[in-house]
Formats: sequence, structure tokens, C-alpha cells
Amino acid sequence: MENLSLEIVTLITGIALLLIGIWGLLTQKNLIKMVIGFALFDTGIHIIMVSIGYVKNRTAPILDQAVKTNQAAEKIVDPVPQALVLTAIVIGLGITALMLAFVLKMYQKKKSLEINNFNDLKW
Amino acid sequence: MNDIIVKLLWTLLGLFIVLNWGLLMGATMRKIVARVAHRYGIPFYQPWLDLIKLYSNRSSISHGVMFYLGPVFRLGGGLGIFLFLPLIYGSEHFSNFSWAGDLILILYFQFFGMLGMALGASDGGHPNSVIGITRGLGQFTTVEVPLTLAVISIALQYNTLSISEIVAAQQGGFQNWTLVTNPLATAAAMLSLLGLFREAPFNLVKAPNEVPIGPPTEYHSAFLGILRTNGALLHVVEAALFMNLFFGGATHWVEFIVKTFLVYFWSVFVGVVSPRFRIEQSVTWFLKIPLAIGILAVILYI
Amino acid sequence: MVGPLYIIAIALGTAFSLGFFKKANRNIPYAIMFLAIAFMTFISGQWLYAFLANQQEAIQIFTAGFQPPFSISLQMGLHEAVFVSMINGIGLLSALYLYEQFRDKGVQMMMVFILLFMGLNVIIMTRDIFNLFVFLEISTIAIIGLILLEKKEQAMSSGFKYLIASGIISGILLIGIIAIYYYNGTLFINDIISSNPLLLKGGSVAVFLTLMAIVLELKPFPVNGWALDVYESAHPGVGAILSAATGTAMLFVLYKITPFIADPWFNMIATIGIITFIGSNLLGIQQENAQRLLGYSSVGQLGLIMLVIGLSPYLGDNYLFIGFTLLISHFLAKAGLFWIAGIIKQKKIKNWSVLRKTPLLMVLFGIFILTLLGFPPFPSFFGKWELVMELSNNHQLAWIIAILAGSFLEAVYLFRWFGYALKKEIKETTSKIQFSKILPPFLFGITSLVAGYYTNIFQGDAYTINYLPLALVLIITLIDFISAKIKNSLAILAMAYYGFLTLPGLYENDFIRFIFMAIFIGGGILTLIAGYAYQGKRKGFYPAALLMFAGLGGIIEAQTTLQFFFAWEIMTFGSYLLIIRGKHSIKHGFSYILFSLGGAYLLLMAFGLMNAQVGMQISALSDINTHLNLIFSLLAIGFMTKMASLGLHIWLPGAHAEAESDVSPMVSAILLKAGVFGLLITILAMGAEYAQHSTLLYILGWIGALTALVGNLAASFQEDAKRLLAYSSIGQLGYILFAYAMATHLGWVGGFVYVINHFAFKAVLFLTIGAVVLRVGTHKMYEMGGLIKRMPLAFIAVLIGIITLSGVPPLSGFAGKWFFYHALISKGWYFQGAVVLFAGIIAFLYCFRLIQSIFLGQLKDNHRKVKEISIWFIIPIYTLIIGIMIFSARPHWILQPISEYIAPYFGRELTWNGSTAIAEMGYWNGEWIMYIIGVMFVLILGWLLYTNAKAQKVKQFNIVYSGERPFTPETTHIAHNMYAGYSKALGFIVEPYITKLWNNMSDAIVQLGGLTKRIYNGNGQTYAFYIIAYIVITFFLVF
Amino acid sequence: MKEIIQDIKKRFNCTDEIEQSKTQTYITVKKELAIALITHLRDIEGFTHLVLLTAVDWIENNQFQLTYMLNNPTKKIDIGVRVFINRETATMDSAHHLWEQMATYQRELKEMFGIDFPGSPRLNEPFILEGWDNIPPYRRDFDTLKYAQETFFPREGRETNDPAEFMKKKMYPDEEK
Amino acid sequence: MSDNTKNIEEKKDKFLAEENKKRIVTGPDGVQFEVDPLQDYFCDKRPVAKDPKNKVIENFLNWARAESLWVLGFGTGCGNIEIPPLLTPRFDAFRYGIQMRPTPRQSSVLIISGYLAVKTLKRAIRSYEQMQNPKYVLALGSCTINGGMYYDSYNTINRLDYYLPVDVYVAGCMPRPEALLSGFNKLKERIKAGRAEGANDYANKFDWYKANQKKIIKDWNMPDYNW
Repeated sequence: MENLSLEIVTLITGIALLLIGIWGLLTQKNLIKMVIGFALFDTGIHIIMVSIGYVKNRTAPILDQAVKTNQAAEKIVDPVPQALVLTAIVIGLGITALMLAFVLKMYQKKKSLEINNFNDLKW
Repeated sequence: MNDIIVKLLWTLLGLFIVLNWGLLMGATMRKIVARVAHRYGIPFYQPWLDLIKLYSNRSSISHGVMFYLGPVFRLGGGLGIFLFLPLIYGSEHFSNFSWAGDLILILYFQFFGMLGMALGASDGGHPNSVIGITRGLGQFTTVEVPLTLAVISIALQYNTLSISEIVAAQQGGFQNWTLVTNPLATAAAMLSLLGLFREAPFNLVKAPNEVPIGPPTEYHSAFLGILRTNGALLHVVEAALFMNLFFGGATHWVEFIVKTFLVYFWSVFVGVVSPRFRIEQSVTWFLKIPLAIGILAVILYI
Repeated sequence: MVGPLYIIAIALGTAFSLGFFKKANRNIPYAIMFLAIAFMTFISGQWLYAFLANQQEAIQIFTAGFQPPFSISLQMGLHEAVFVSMINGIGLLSALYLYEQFRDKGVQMMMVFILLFMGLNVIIMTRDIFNLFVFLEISTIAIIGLILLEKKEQAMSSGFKYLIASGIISGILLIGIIAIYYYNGTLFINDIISSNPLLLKGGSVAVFLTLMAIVLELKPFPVNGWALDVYESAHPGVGAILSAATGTAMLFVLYKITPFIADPWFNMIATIGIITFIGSNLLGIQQENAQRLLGYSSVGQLGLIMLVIGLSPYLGDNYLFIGFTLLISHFLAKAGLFWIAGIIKQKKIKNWSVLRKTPLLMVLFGIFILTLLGFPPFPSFFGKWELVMELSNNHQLAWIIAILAGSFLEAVYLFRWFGYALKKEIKETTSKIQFSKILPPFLFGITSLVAGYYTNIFQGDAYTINYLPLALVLIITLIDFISAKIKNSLAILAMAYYGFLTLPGLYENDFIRFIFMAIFIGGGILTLIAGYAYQGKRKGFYPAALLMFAGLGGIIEAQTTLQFFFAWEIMTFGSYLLIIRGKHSIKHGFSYILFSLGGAYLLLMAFGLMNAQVGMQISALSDINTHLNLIFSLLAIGFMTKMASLGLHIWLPGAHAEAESDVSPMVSAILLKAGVFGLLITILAMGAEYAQHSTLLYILGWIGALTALVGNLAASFQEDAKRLLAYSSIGQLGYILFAYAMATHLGWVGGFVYVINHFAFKAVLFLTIGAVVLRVGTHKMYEMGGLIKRMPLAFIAVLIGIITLSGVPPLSGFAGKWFFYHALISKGWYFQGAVVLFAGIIAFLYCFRLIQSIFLGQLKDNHRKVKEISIWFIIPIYTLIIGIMIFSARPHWILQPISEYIAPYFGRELTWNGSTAIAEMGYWNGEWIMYIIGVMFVLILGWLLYTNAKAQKVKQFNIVYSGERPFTPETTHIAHNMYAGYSKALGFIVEPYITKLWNNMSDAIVQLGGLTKRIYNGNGQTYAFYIIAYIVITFFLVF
Repeated sequence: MKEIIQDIKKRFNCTDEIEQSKTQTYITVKKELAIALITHLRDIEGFTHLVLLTAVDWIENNQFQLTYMLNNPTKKIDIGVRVFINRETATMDSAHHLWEQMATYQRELKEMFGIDFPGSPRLNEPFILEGWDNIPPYRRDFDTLKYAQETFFPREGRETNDPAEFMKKKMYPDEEK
Repeated sequence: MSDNTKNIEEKKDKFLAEENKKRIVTGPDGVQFEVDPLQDYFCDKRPVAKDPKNKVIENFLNWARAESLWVLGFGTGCGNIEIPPLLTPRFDAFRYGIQMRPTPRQSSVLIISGYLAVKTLKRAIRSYEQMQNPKYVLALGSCTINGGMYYDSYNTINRLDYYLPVDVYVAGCMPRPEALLSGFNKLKERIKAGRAEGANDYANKFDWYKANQKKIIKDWNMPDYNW
């Protein structure tokens, strides 16, 4: 287990989540489940992002007592992915919310959560 | 100017000879046909009498201007061929106006009369006329095919399309005739001739029993007289054309008479012993053996 | 100068401030939003002006005062300024256009709307790749918000599909971006470019993912189902934004990241582009829903531009020009079309005929369609031209073929649509149209025209195009509302002026061009005179006719291949408009334009190949030295589509027969000569050495001969007079093709005789028959008959026409036959020649049929009182007849100069002695033949009049009828199925094999489209699967 | 033959059976049953061929006699169906639906006898008597000689002789009667 | 106007065939007008007698006419069976300048070969009138002379010369081809003597002939003279 450093674990977790998310998205016929799949997918990506920015034995890029400003360059992990992931989470959240709103509206119109019932437009 | 008048006079003389010979030849042919049927046949002067009678009819009717002009076109066509055809080889006087155009002119001038006649007869408004014309035109299209090939073949052979030069090239005896030097072209053309003269088996156009005499159903009196005049003229002129192209031309009138007679006789001879083709039969007939012969004739000279 | 950052600031500020307004209050927020967007537009426009006018350097804007990579940076350069201006411009017009929707939905929508444009602005300006992602997401969310402007359930579900798809794509993008960051350590695009990530280990995968995500945002075929659904279900105004604004922005992104992708990936982009272009256009063919069709078209266009980006390594300096002209065309046209779709509110393209109620909209519709298709004078024409030229310069023939194939498919459905709009009967009436809705498409339409003009100016001197004729057409279009008589006079004046400008010069310099120009101008004026016979306004006729003549004139005047092609396309479109004016022409116009376009594309290819070798001067055509056969074949086939040679003829009969009475002569007697002219310069360019031993010309000769045979035979079996003449045109053009293919002196003189004759007699015949049809109200010959009594002048005209046509001496038709005979013997094409001559004799059949069925025989009951044809037809007809007579009597007046012109090219075979033409094998004197026949005719007529002076005039039933009398004129008139016996013998030749072949081909394409479109099963999940699969497959194909 | 006759006599109430020869028999049937009988004969008994339809004017009985002559081509037998109809009304049911050529016979009877067959096609088109405005010429009350003399400008001086008498007188003038 | 013609005028409509009745027709321009087939489709001029002018020329022409007799191939009665043998080698009428023509326009002799039913008479008149002046009528058999064995028929004319100007009667029932040839010779004599002016007679006595014709052709529904 020594080889399994933190970033590898998170990376694998992230990829696994991502794949599970995709699997859910592609196989589940229920709209809500699809949204959940998407959320997993999104989360997986976020974890991957975080794991990519990780540098062994460093701490989060929060400048407080534990990490002094002048040591920051050596102590903290790469802050950019962290910043990015925050933005990405926000956006992911926004999209998930919007999806759910759509699901709600669609359910109200058709009283159904089956994705196969929503293919009026085709060809 | 003087030259032209002299030329015209000679041409008129030629016309007189050709016309009378045409009438006589027609009568002779009918007499031959009669003898084949063990009849005595018409008197030799009958065509002249018929013509006089027709021209002297006291009344006539007209269906319209085009009906009136139809025979004019028709005779114009015959006369035109006559005018553009050199009759006697080497004779300055009987070469007519052949300097105005060559063989092509004559081949296409045939249509002048046909077209006019077709229009005139149709203006008569008689259905039989139109039926006859459609048959005639249809048959004519394929009749021309072997003839065209034969003409191409002899044009290749003599390297000219001028009739005088073609005749000139055939002088010097029987062995120089196209008949001998280019038998295939001659054969193709002579088969076409059967269709041109519209004797049996290609006489569906007139078809006396089905559509009373076809195009000229409504023509009578002087109109018919003109048509008959043209018929007589045309037979000689067409025969003379073939004579010039394939049988060495004529150096004097006797030769002219004998050769045109024989050419015409060929068509009558086939006609006497033949039944009549339906239109699709005669249309396709020319696209079979005559066409094949024509193609061979051209291939030999490529 | 207002900083570009203010765009974002204003947008954000407005969006947030809008939140303060109550739902109920709508006008004030709308005003604020409108002002905001207007200001954004102003800022961008100002920058654009600055860059264009002052050649200013691009500026970098660093937010938060740090240099990148520590802060987000924006860039404002010329490219950014252009794109931002475009985006904001369409935003402004969209805001105007969507006014009602905003009022309905309230403040939230306005917020979403303005945020969308902010997002798009930033997408264009940003130089930070993650920032790009963020604003991409913002605009996606905003778009989805806008989709909700339409409250239908379909919009909901399509929005959901869109969300799923873009969610996945943004996920991919995110992974790609983070991977780039991981390998590169920077998000600043400039740094990424300089560090060249592809060289790094694993960097290529990162770039691949990013690239794929951006490509997927451009909706490549077949991974675009969700986008099509949105196009179909969203409000058309949103569709316009989605297609024009978002698409444009995404293309810019793709353009922005191209610096850090490598060559093989360009190929990948190009392949994706071409697949998208062809695939979506293929699917468009079967589409009946207007908005979805526009969706397919959008996708296709984006694919095309993607292709251009992908092909940029081949395109050199012209890359940006090509890409931008195509993009601006797409941008203007697609937005305009979506807007029009929103105005007329018709789902089915079949119902778009309501457009005709509003001529302005119809014109705009036409402009946009042409802009999309790359017709001159719109920008994309020049773009496509350059594209083909550059590709050809780099020997990328396969790409050219693919692009042209895709364009052709696009033309299929666009022209089908256009045809419906022009011709289908109007079922519903449309409601009143608001000014706010019509203004945006109007402005875009104008912009298209202006952009086209400036594109050409921008290209430089070598590309000069004479816009004078087009300006005249524009003027006529603008005054389309006045009476036809005035317009007719103006049109004639315009033509005469044009002739006055061009003809004398051509007469001095180039006799052959002079002949064709004289035919085009003279024929045009004469046929226009016939237009006086029409009452009312004849809306749309004059622009179309003048457009065609402008094109024809341009073809003659063209010095370069560009000018030629420009004029060629103008002429094609003008004639299409003319042809489709006929009552039942929708189908025929369609097949005409398709064949013409196909031919034009072949020409384009040939010009491209030629350009690669010798440049664009037409005169340089003779200098080309490689690909000779290919180039000449392409040119020949291209021109033969216009000449309607066998195999490419099936458009002609219907198109000519169904056209209006004075249009038929224009398109038959005159228009077909354009193809002849093209063929002629092609063969001239080949030079005698090549031409006389060319297999190509040998084949053309056979095609010509068979065309003549089949055309004439088919003409003989027609029941419809104009159709008969149309088939006759095919036959005659077959002769002409044959004559020119001989490439000998005699053959060419014969060809010219045919060209002149065919012009004259076909104009006479079509004008006369057209005029008769106007009087008797039917095309069917068997419904006419005996009209000689009512219309003697028409009869004489037709008589002279058919005598000329059939080549009977003494009229000029015989000259053609004479040259033919001599030429074919001297050339050695005996059997082809025999076929042609056979065809010539068959011409008698239809000539006779034409004149007998219409003018001779029995006059019908209801025609007993018809009048002589209109004087306005008689004037041009008899002018032409006088021309025929002069040409017949004095053929050497025209033929001698032609003969002199040709002799240097092919060697002299013909000399003139006065009026006698002397060839090696024979001679002919048209003048004397005329005299002799004239004198003879008069003599015989005199004799007949003498012997037969007092003929009783009788009436039509006074015929011998076996003792009976005729029953009705109908049963006595032999006209229907006239050559029954003949068709029994030879009818098998004219079985419509070729029509069947083409039908099967088009059926196969439609079937293919029908099968392919099954991939869009409407299920969001499937679409998600496609995305994943697409990435995976592409990945394995690339790596 | 016999059986057929017996059979139809029973079925159709036929009378007046006359056996002309072994293969030819005439029977009489009432007007109302005539068409039924003919149909029966055609369809059941195999008399598929209509030989003729003709009429006789029995002016004394004020009757027209119609005879439908039918032939059975397999058995080679004929049957003549006689129908008597009133001379005043002179109407009979049309049988053109049985044989197409029946219409032609009926047209002829209409033209020559004035017998009406309602419903028969082209019944009133004359064959030969174009513009006839007299009573139908085959009726026995029509005097053809009188009509001809009134109408056709008879040439004076015509002598009419019985050919046998005339030739006998001419060739054998000596022989007495 | 005699009673008979009046009668005919009254009945004209009754006997007029459907296609010959007046009708209203709409032209292609939408204007309606009346078509009267008898007026519009047939020429209704009367025939004009064309008398010979110059005696000498006319004698010559008559000789030519006599030697060129073109017979209309129109068989009117049973006597027609006697005409084909004329053309056979046994009798060979061609040698006398006699030939058959299929159209009345080109014929100069109309042979009425036997009895004439009223219906046939109508066609015979039409054919005769369509022939061109000079034209001759040769009547065969007793039937044309006085009705022959059909003298009392309700439908057969008795004497032809009331309806057409007959030049020569050939008696017999039927006359054999030899008799027919003899009749032709008679006709030739008449023509050469300038006495065969039937066409002019017909024109001169047109009203009389028409009255006779109309007396028996009761459904006279054609113009008086069929050009």
C-alpha cells in the first residue's frame, strides 16, 4: 500500500466516480438518476482536479498560522487547481440545479420521469 | 445576261426532254406491269391525256392558302433537283445550275417538295392525308440512312461531293463505274432507292386500300396535275442522280434514257413481285440489311 | 476609447441591476437592457473602427493588475474586435427582435440574455483557458435559459438534452484544461502556445481532450442531436443567437487554440469538418421542418468552417480570408433565416410560400439562401472560390471534391425550400408583421450585399468584377412595383445601353465573342419586346431576366476565370428565377438549378486546377500543360450541363416547356448558348494539335450525335408543343456539340451556322408557339388545329422556322447541313456523322407534327374566334425572320469573318469566292440557290394560278369522307399519338433510361439520408452515449 | 330434346309444341315468361347461341309473333321460342343483356315493325330508313307499291311480267297453256 | 318554297345529328359564342355551270377527257360485282384509259351500279357533288332505269335521272362487263361529241334536282351542295 499515495488514491477515486457517473448517465432511464449520475461525474472531475494539484506532504493553500506567507511556496500544494475546482464546483452546482429544475418542469408537463418518454423531437 | 438567257433556254429544253421522258417512262412501266399480269395495259400516251384532263378540269376547290401552295412546293422540289443536277456529262448545256451546289444540296432539296406537300395536304384537313404523310415521313427517315452512308462512301472514294466530278471519275468504261468499283455503296443506295420511289413493298404511303391514296386525297384538277407532273419529273431526276453516282453518268441522251430507265425499272421490278410492308416493318427494314451494307461500304474506304 | 472591460462590467451591472425590477414592470428593464447592449455594441464597434482605421496594435488587458498567469487576461485585437462586434451586433438586433418575448417573460429572461452576450464576449476576448471554460458554461446556462422562452414541452426536453450533453462536454473540457495545466503549469494561452504542450509527455492527450470538447461544442455530425432538437424547438430568435452568435464564438475559440495543435490534428479537424458538412447536409435533404432544416444547415456550415480551420496548413495567407468570408456568410444568413422563420411562423417548409405575401421578406430570403450557398455577389462566393483555388494550388483535389459534394447537397435542400417559397400555392394568410421583427433581417440582408461587394474590393485588382450590370438589376428590383410596360422599356434600354458599351469593342477585337454577345443582347432585346404583351406588373420578372442577361454578358466579357465563374453563377441564378416562374415549374426549376450547380462545381474544380498551373486569365487556358484531360473533361462536362447533352439533359424539357411564353425563347434560344460559348473557348484553348487527336472530343462527338438522335426522336413523340420544342433544343444542341467536337475548320463554321440558326429559329418558334399558347390557352397540340385560318402570320413564322430548322434549302439551315456533311467526311467521323444526319431527318417528323397539329388540319370549336398572336410577339418574330432571310441569302457576311477567325486555329479547309463557299470536296452558293428557287417558285405558282384561277373556297368539313361527313373537328384531326407506327419501330430508343438512372441515384441519396437520420432517435441518453463514443473512437483513430 | 321440351313445358307453361325436325322444335310461351325461358335455355340447357330474332305481323289476330331462335352448339339442336304480343301496344321486354347482338335485332324490329323494346341500346337509331316518317314498312297495313309510286317518280311505260310466263311466251310462242 | 322543302326545314332539327346542332362554345379567352356546324363547317355555295368557251380547244380537251376516264370506286348495289372483272386481264379496262380512283375529288365518272336505296342515294349525291366538273354518271341495270325488280320497294328509287344527271344507262339485270365496256364507249362518244355536260346540267337545274332529292331524303341535314 505504500505506492498508494494520496494523489493516486484520489485520482483513482476521481476516475472511478467519473466512470460511475457516466455509467449512471448512460444506463439509468430515470431523469433524477441521470442527474445523480451527472453529479457523480462532475464530482469525479473535481476530485481529479484536486488530485492533480496535490504535491506530496503539503498542505492546503490556506494562509493562516500553520502556513506562513513566506513559506507558502514550499508548504502548500499548487493553489491554482484548488481555485479552479472551487469555480468548477460552483458551475457544476449551477448546472445540476438547472437540470433538476428542468426535470421538475418536465415532470409537471408529462407526469413521467422516463427519459424514453421525452423523444418527441428526432430525425 | 445573255449567257443566263441562253442557259435558261437550254435548261428549258432539258426540262422538256426530261418531263416527256418521265411521262413516257411511267407509261412504259405501267405497261410492263400490265404485261406481267397478262394485260394489254394502258396506251403509251395515257399519261399525257391524264395530264391534259387534269389541267383542263373546269372546277376546283381550295381548302386554303397552304393547300394551294402545297403542289407548288412539290413541283418546286422536283424542279429544283432537276435544276441543280447535271444531266449529261460533259455537256455544257445540260449541266443546268449545278454550279450552285453539290450533291448535298440535291439530297436536301428532296425535302423541299416533301415538306411543302406535307403541309399542303394537311391543310386539306383530311385525316387520311395526315396518316399518309406520317407514314411517308417515318419511312423516309430510315430510307435516308443507307443512302447517307453510300454517299459518304463514294465521297471517300472519289474524294469529292461534286456530282460532275464523281461522274468524271467514272468515265472510261464499265469497269470504272461505281457499280464495279464500289459495289457495296451501290447496293446500299439501290436498296434505299426502293424506299425513295415508294413502289411496293414500300408503298404504304399511298396504300390505296387502306387510306385512299394517302397525302393527295384532297388534291384534284390542276393541283393533281402538278403533282403528277412532278412525279414524272422526279422519277427521271432521281434515277438520273443514281445514274450519275453509281452508273457512270450519261454522255448523251440515249445513254441517259437507257440508264434512267434501268434504274427506275429496278424499283418497278421489285415492286411487281412484292407485297406491302407495314410502316414499322419498312422503317426497321432499312435499318437492317441496307444499313449493314452501308456501314461495310464506309468501312472499306476508311 | 472605452475599454473592452467595460463590456463585461456593463453587462454584469445591468444583469444584476435588472434584478431590482419587479416582474410586472417590463418596459424600463427592457430599455435598460437594450441600452446596455447598444453600449456594448458601441464599444466593440469603436474598437473595430480603431483597428481598421488606425491600424492599432492589439492590446492586452490584465484583470486585477497582475501579469498572467497570475491573473486572467483579455486581449483586444483586430480579430477580437471583429468578432465581438459581430456578436454584439447580433445581440442588439436580437434584443430588438425578441422584444415581445422579453415582455412576456419578464426580467429574468433579460438577465439571462445579457449574461449570454457577456459570456460570448468574454469567450472571444479571454486569453485564459480556464476562464474560457467558465464563460462557456455561463453562456451554456444562459442559452438553456433562453430556450425556455418557448414554453412547449419539447423545448423543455430538448433543453434537458442540451444540458446533459453540454455537461458532459464541459466535463471533458475541464479534464482537458486541468491536464494542460498539469503538464504545462499555465493557463495563459500565450504561454501554452510558447511551451508547446504537444512536445511534453502526455500533453497531447490534454490538448486532445480540450480540442475535442471545443469541437463538440461546434456540434459535429453525428454528435449533435441535442443541438438540432434545440434549433427545432427553441424560439427562432434564440435559434439565430445559438447558430450565429454562439457558433461564431466557438469557432473563434477553435481558431484561438489552433496555434498549439499539431499537423495531424489539423487533418482530424478537417475530417470532422467535412463529415459534418456532408453528413448534415445529406440529412437536410429529407427535412420538412424549417427550423430543424436550419439547424442542419447551421451544423453543416460550422462544419465547413471547421474544415477550413483544419485545412489551414494548405490555405496559406488566404486562410483567414476564406474562413472569415464563409463565417460572415453563415453568420448573416443563418441569423436572417432564423429571424424570417420567426416572422412567418411556419413549421413546414412547404408552407413557406406565405413569404410571397411580403416581397421584401421573399427577397431577403433569397439573399440569405444565396449567401449560404456561395452565390455571387455574396462574400462566401469569394470564400469558396479562394478555398478551391488554394486547395488546388496544394493539390488537394479530394478535399475539393468533398467540399463541392457537400455544397451540392446543401444546395439541394436550400433550393427545394426556395422553390417551395417561390411557387407553392399559399394556404394561409400571415398576420401583420412588426417593424421590430423585420428590421434585423433587413439589416443583415443589406449587410450581406455590402459585405459581398467589399469582399471583392478587398481581394484586389486581379479580381475586378464589373458591377455595372448588377447595379442595373438592383435598380430594376427596387422599382419592381411599377407597371410592367415601363419596366420593360427600361430593361430594353438597359440592354441596349449594355450592347452599345460592349458590342463595338468586341466587333473590333474578337469576332466570336461579338457573335455571342450579339445573340445575347439582340436576342434579349427581341424577347423583351414580347414582354409588352403582358399586362400588370409582372413582379419579379425583370430582375430575373436582367440578372440572367447580366450574367450572359459577363461571361463574354470575362477576362479571368473568377469573372467568368461569377457571371456564370449570376446567369444560372437569373435563369433559375425565370424558369421557375412557369405554372408547373417547381420540379423543373429544381432539377435545372441542381444540374447547373453540379456543372458549375465541375467548372470551379477545373478553374482551380488551372489556377494552380497558369493563374486565372482565361486566355491562359491554352498554356496549361498537366492534367490536360482532367481539366478539359471537367470543363466540357460542366458546360454540357448547360447545353443539356445526353445524360445531362433531363432538366431541360420540363424547364423550357413550362416556362412562360417569352421566357422559353430566352432560356432556349439564348441561355443554352452560354454552354456553347464555354465549350467553344475550351476547345479553342486546347489548340488544334491536342483537340484533333483527343479522345475526349471523340467521346463528345459521339455524345453530341446521340444527343441529337435521342432529342429529335423524343421531340417527335411529344404531345405538348413547348415540350416538343424543348426536346428539339436538346437535339439541336447535340448537333452543335458534335460540330464543335470535330475541332476542324469546316466543323466549326458549321457549328457557328447552327448556333446562329438555332438562336434565330428557336426564338421564332418558341415566341410564336408561346404566343399561340397565350391565345388558345393550351400547350397540347392535339387540342389545337387549323389555326392557320385564324393566325396566318404565326403560321408563316413557324413555317420559316421549321424550314430553317430542318435544313431545307434555300434557308440558312441548309448551310449547316452542308458544312456538316463536308466536315464529317474531312474529319473522318462517318458513323457519328451518319447518326447526326439521321437525326436531322427525324427532325422532319417533329417539324411536321408541330405545324400540322397546330396550324393545319381541323379548327376546333372553341378556337373559331381566337385572334392573331399579339403584335408584340409579331415584331420580334418577324425581325428574326428578316435576320434569317438575310443570313440565308448572304451567309458570307457573317460566315466569312468567322471562317477567317477559326482558320488560324485549326487549319484552313474552306475558302470563299464571293458568296460561294468552297471546301475541298464541294461547293455551295447560298445566294444563287435563293434566287433560283425564288424564280422557280414564282413560275410554278403562276402556272397554277393560270390553270386553276377560280378555285371555290370551301370550309373545313368539305372533305371527302367516303360519302359520309366528318363528325367533329376533334375526331377528324390527326394529332394525338401521331407517329404511333414509328414509335412502334424506334420508340425503344427514347425510353427514359437516363431519367430513371438519375432518379435512382437521387433516390439512393435520399434513402441514405433517411437511414442515416435514424441515429437521431431523440433520446438524450443516446446522445450522451454518442459523445462518449465519439471521443473514444476519435481518440483511437488519432493516437 | 324431348326431355328438354317436357321439362320447360312443365316449368314455363309452354304450349303449341311443333317439332319441325329431329333437331328443331318450336314452342310458344307467354310474353311474361319469355325472357325467363330464354335465360333458362341459355344458362341451364346450353342454348348459348342466338341464331336470330324475328317477327311476323299477324294483322288478322292483331298480334305480332316474335321468334327467338336459339341453338345449342354442343347438342346441335335448335329451339324456336315464339311469343305473341299485342299489335297495338307492340312492346316486348328487351333481352340485350343476354346476348349483345340481341340489341341489333331489336333495333331492326323497332325500325321495321315498330316493336318497342324499352331499354335496348341505340334502339331508335335507324339502320337504313334515315328520316322515315311513315308507319313502319314491314307492317302489313303499309302499302309499299302505293308508297313507291307516290314517292319515287315511277317511269311511265313500265311493263311487268311474270318471268316464267314471259319467257315461255317469248321462246315457245306456239305452245298453248 | 314548296311544301316539301318547308317540311324538311321544319324537321331539320329533329333529324339533325347531335354533333351538327348549334351549340354555345366558350373560347379560350372566356368569351362565349355560338357555333352552327352547318354554317361554319360546310360551304353552302351553289354550284356554278362552267360552259366551254372555245369550240376547237374544247373538242381537243373532250377527246382527252374521254380517253382518261377515272372511275370512282363506289359500289352502290349488287352490280358492283361486275366492275372488278373489268380490271382483270380478260377485259382490261385500262387499255381504254379507264382507271379506278379511291376519291371522288380525282374521279370523273360515277358508276351507279344497280339499285339505290334512299340511304345510299344520299351518299351517292354527296360523292357526285364532290367530283369536279366535268363529271359523268354511268347508270347500270334496270334498277336505275325504272326500279327494276324493286319498282315497288318502299326504300329504293325508281329512276336515277331525277336525282343525278345520268349520261349513259346500261340496261340489264345485271349487265355483264362487256355491256359495261360498251357503256363506256357510249360515254366516250357522248363526251367527244360534247354532249356529256351533266355537271353543267346539274348546276343549271339545281333546284329541280334538289327538290327531287329532298322529296325522298326526308332527313336532309346537310348543305344543299356538298363541296
